[in-house]
Amino acid sequence: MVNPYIPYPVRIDEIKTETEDKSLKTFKFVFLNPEDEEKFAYRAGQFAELSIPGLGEIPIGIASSPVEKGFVKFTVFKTGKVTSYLHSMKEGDIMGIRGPLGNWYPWDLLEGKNVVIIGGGFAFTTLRSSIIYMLDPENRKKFKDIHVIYGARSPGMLLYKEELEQWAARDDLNMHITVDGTDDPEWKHHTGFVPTITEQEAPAGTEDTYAIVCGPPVMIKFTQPVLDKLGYTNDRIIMSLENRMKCGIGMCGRCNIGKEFVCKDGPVFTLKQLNQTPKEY
Amino acid sequence: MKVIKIDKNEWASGLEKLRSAYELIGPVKEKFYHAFQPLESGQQPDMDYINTRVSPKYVIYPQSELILECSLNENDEDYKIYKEPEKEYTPKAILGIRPCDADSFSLVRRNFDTEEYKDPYWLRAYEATTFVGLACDQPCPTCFCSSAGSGPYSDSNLDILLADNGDHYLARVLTEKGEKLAAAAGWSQDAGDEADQQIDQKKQEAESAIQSRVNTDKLASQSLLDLYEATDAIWEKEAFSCINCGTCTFVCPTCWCFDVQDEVSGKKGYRIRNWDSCMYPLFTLHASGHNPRGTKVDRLRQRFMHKLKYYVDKYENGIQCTGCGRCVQLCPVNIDIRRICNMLNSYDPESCTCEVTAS
Amino acid sequence: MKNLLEHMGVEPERLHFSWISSAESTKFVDVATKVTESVKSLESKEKKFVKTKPKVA
Amino acid sequence: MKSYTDKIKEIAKRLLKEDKVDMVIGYRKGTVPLMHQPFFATSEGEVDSFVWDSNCGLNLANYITDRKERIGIVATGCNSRNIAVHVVEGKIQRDQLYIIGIPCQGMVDRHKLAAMAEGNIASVEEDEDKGTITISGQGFSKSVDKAEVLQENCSICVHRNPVLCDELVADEVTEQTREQADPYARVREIEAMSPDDKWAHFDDLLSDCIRCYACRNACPLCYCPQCFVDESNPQWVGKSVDPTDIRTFHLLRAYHCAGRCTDCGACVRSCPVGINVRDFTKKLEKDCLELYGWEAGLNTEQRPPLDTYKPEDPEDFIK
Repeated sequence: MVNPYIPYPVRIDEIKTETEDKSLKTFKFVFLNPEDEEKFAYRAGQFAELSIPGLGEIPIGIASSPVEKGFVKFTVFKTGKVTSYLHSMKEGDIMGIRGPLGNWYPWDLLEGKNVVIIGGGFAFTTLRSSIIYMLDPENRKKFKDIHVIYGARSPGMLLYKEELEQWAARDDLNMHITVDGTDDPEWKHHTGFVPTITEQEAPAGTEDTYAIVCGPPVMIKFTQPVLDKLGYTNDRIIMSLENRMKCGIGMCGRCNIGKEFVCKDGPVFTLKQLNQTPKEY
Repeated sequence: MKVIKIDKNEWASGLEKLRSAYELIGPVKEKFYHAFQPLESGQQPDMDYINTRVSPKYVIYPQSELILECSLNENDEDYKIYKEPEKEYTPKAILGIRPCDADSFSLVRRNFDTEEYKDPYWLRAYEATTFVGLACDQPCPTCFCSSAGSGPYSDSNLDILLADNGDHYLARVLTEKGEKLAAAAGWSQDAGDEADQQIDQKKQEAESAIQSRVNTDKLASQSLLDLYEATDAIWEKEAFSCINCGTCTFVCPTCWCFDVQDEVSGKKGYRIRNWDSCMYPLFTLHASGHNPRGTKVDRLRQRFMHKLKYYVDKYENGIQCTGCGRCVQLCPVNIDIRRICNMLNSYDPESCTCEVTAS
Repeated sequence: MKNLLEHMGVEPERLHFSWISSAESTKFVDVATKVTESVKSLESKEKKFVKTKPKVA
Repeated sequence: MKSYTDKIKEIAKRLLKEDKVDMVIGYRKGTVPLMHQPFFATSEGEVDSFVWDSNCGLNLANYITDRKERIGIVATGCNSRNIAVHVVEGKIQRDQLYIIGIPCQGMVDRHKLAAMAEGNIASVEEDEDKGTITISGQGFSKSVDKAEVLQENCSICVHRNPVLCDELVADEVTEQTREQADPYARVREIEAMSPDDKWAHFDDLLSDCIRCYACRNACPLCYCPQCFVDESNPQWVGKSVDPTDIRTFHLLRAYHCAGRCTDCGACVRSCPVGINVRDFTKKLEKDCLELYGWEAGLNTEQRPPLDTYKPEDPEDFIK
C-alpha cells in the first residue's frame, strides 16, 4: 500500500525573490532520490503539498512545467506560519514535497483550440507552468492562437519578469501585460485592470476558444461579465480554485464545495461546474 | 454461514482464551457512562450496556494518531526526512459493538479507501479488527437505525452477530474472520435448526420496538442547490441555537474529518492527525483571513448537507448516518438530525417550505 | 495566578515572579539558581506541565 | 412551571406586538428529555413554542453577543449576571435589551439523572407541588426529590433572582444565604489534598476529555473571535489529545474567565462526557470573592478585578 502522506525529500536548490515587496519567492527544488522525480510526474495546473518537518504543510500550485526536467518550482506568497518559515529557509535546506495533487487544465480538450490565459497577482504560478508547456516546441503546434493577459498592482509586483519579456517578444504568443498603475515613464505595456484589458485584447468567445482564468476574487468577479459579453460560454471558462487544505487527497474533509473536493476533484473547474455547486470558496 | 450457541459462562471463558491472540476491546462502565475500552486481563465486557457516549470509531481511527516522524538531528543521515513510524497492527476484537456502530465503518471506508488513494493507517487497523456485534433488543428513544440504512440486527459489517437469548447467545458467524475468532475461543456448539428463525423473530421484535425514524426517500432527487439555498426555510432557524462545539462530530461514528499538525519534541519531528470538526471556524479559514464558511449557519449547513445530501449524491448509497442517535442525545443545544433530515426530505422549492416534525 | 496552579497540584515553589532588568545579569543568575533549587527541593518528583513526546496513538 | 411559561409567552407577545423588540430569545421544548432548545421568536405565532421548566440550563447570554437587534431575553439570576458582564464588556448595549426575569428554582442535572436511570430515559415529568422529578423509560420509572438532582451550581446558588431585569414573570424566590449554601465546600475538599493528589485529581477529571470545546462554546464569556487554542502563529498549545495540552486548555480557559464567571454551569451541562469543569472555575470564583470581595455581573458599571489595577492589590509580586 502506497502511503499518500509521505512527502518526497527534496533540497532547496535555488531561491529567487520575485517581487519588490519580497512577499513572493520562487523555490526550485531538487529531489534527493532521483527516482522520485519520475514518481512526481505532473501536468500543468496541478499542485503539491510543501512539507516542512516539524512545522506543517501548505498546498501550492506547481509553477514549473512538465517539460522542464531535473527540478520542480513553486512560487510562494508569505502569509501564514509555514510560508513565513519557508521564506526564512536557505538554499541547501532539506524539506519535502508531496504530490502531485489534484486535476489539471484540460489539455486534451484544449488541443486544436485558441487558448486565452487571464491571470492576476500571484495566482499566475500554474499559468506559467501552462504557458511553458504550450510553448514547448513539441506542444506549440497542438494549439491555435494563444493569448496571455497578466496583471499585477505595479511593475515590481509582476512575477517571472524576464520570462514575461521573452514571451512578449515572441510572435507565436499574444502577450498583454498590465499593471494597475505605475509612475515609471519607461513602462511599455498596458496600464489598467485585468477586466478592462481583457475587454480590449481578448479574442471573441467562439466555439474554438477557451479562457483559463486565475486570480484574486475581485478580478474574477469583474472579468466574468466581460467574458460573457465576448461570447464565452460557461463551459469554456476554466478556473482554478483554492481552499484551506490538509490532506490534499480528498480525505480530511475541509475543502469541499458541495460534493466536490477542491483538492481531488479540482482545483480546476469550469464555470459551468461551479455554477452547480455552493459558492464556498 | 452457521449459527452457534454460546452459553454465557462459555462466553466468559472463551474471551480469556482469545487474549493470547487478540487485544480485546469492549464496553465498560466509567464514572457516569459506558465507553469502549481495552479489557484488562480478567475484565469482562459489560454486555448490558446502554450505548456509549463516544463511538468505537476511535479503535480504528484514534482521535490523535502519529502518522509520520523524522529526525531533527543534523548529524543523522535521514535528518528532516519524514517516515512512517513503526506500528504493529496486532489483531483486535471489538466485543459487543452495536450493529449501527459497525455499519458506520462501511460508510467511512468509502472515504479512506478510494480508487486513487488509500489511507494505510485506517485500512490496516480496520483489517486487523474482528467485529463481534451484539444485536440491539432495547433501542433508545433516539435510535432511528432502521430508517437510516442500518438496523438493530444489521450484520453487513460484522464478523459475528450475537443475539442475547437469556442464558446464552445465538451467534451468527458471518465471515472467515469470525470463524477464526470463534474457533480460537472454542465456541462451536451447534445452535440447532431453529436458531436462524429464532434470530429472525427477535430481529422483527427489535425493529418494531424502534419508535423513531427519518424520511430519506426524496433526498436523492432534491436539487442540491435548492436545499443549500433554503436559508430562510431551514438553515437560519435551525442554526440559531448552535454553539459551534464539536460534540456532534466527535461522538458521531461516521464523521471522519481530520486535521494534520506537526509537533516537535527534542530532536524529533512528529506529524499527527487529529479529529477535526466542520463546526469550527478554523476548519476552513484561509491564511488570508477569508473564510468560505465563516458563519455558524454555513457550518451547520455543511454538516447536515454533507451527511444528508453530498454523501447521498456522491456515493449513491444512502445517507452518511447509521441512526445511532448520539448527536441527538448529546448536542448541548438539542439540534436534532432527525428533524433536519425530514425537513430536507420534504422541502418544496416552489413554496420554500418543508414539513416540520417533532420527531 | 499561583492559586489555581496550586489548586491543581502545581506547588507554589514551581512558579516564581520577579522583575529583572536586562542589565541585572547577576540578579537573573540568582533568581534562576533559587528557582532551580526550590524545585529540586520539592518532595514530589512528578513532572508537571512538562510535555515530551505527544501522547498519541 | 406552567405559570412561568404562560407569563413568558404573554410578555413576549406583548413586546413583539408593541414593537418594543425585534426578537425574543427563550427556549422551546426539546426533542429529547432534559434538553430544551435555545430559540428565538420574531412573531407572535412563534412565541407559542416557548417553554420554561427545570431543563433550561444553557446560558442564553451566549446568544446576544454583538447582536444589533432589540432583543427580549428570558433570564434567570446567573443569566442576568452574564448579561451584565456582556454590558460591562461592551458586547451588547443595555438599552437594546428587554430582560424578562425568571426567579429561578434551579435546573436538574442531566448527567446525574442519566446515571440514576436503569436504561434510557424516555420521559421526564416534574411535579411542582411535591417538588419531585420522575424519569421513566423501558421497564423503569423512578421519582426523586428535585433538590437531590439539581445541578450542583444550582443547589449552591445565592443569586437565583435576576440582578438585572425589566419585568419579572413571578414573585422573587427566597435566596439562600452563603452560610446555608456553603458554595465552596468542594473547593475546600480539593484544597485539603496534597499537591500530588491534586494533580492526580485533575488528571482523572480530564481523562475523558475529547476536546470538543463544548464547555468553551457554551460559555457566554468565551466570545473571543479566535481562542488561544486555535492560534497557530504563535501556537500556544498542541492540538492533539495529549494530557498536557488538554490540561493547558482547561487551565487557561479558566483564567480567562476569572472574575467574570457566574457559575451558571453551562460548561458542565454541555459536556458530552460529564466532566465537572467547575472544579477549575469555582476556585477562581472563590479567590475573587476572598481577595477582592468580588462577584461577577452584579452591576453593569464595574469592570472585573483582573482587568483593573489598584495599588492595594493583594498579590505582592506586581507592586
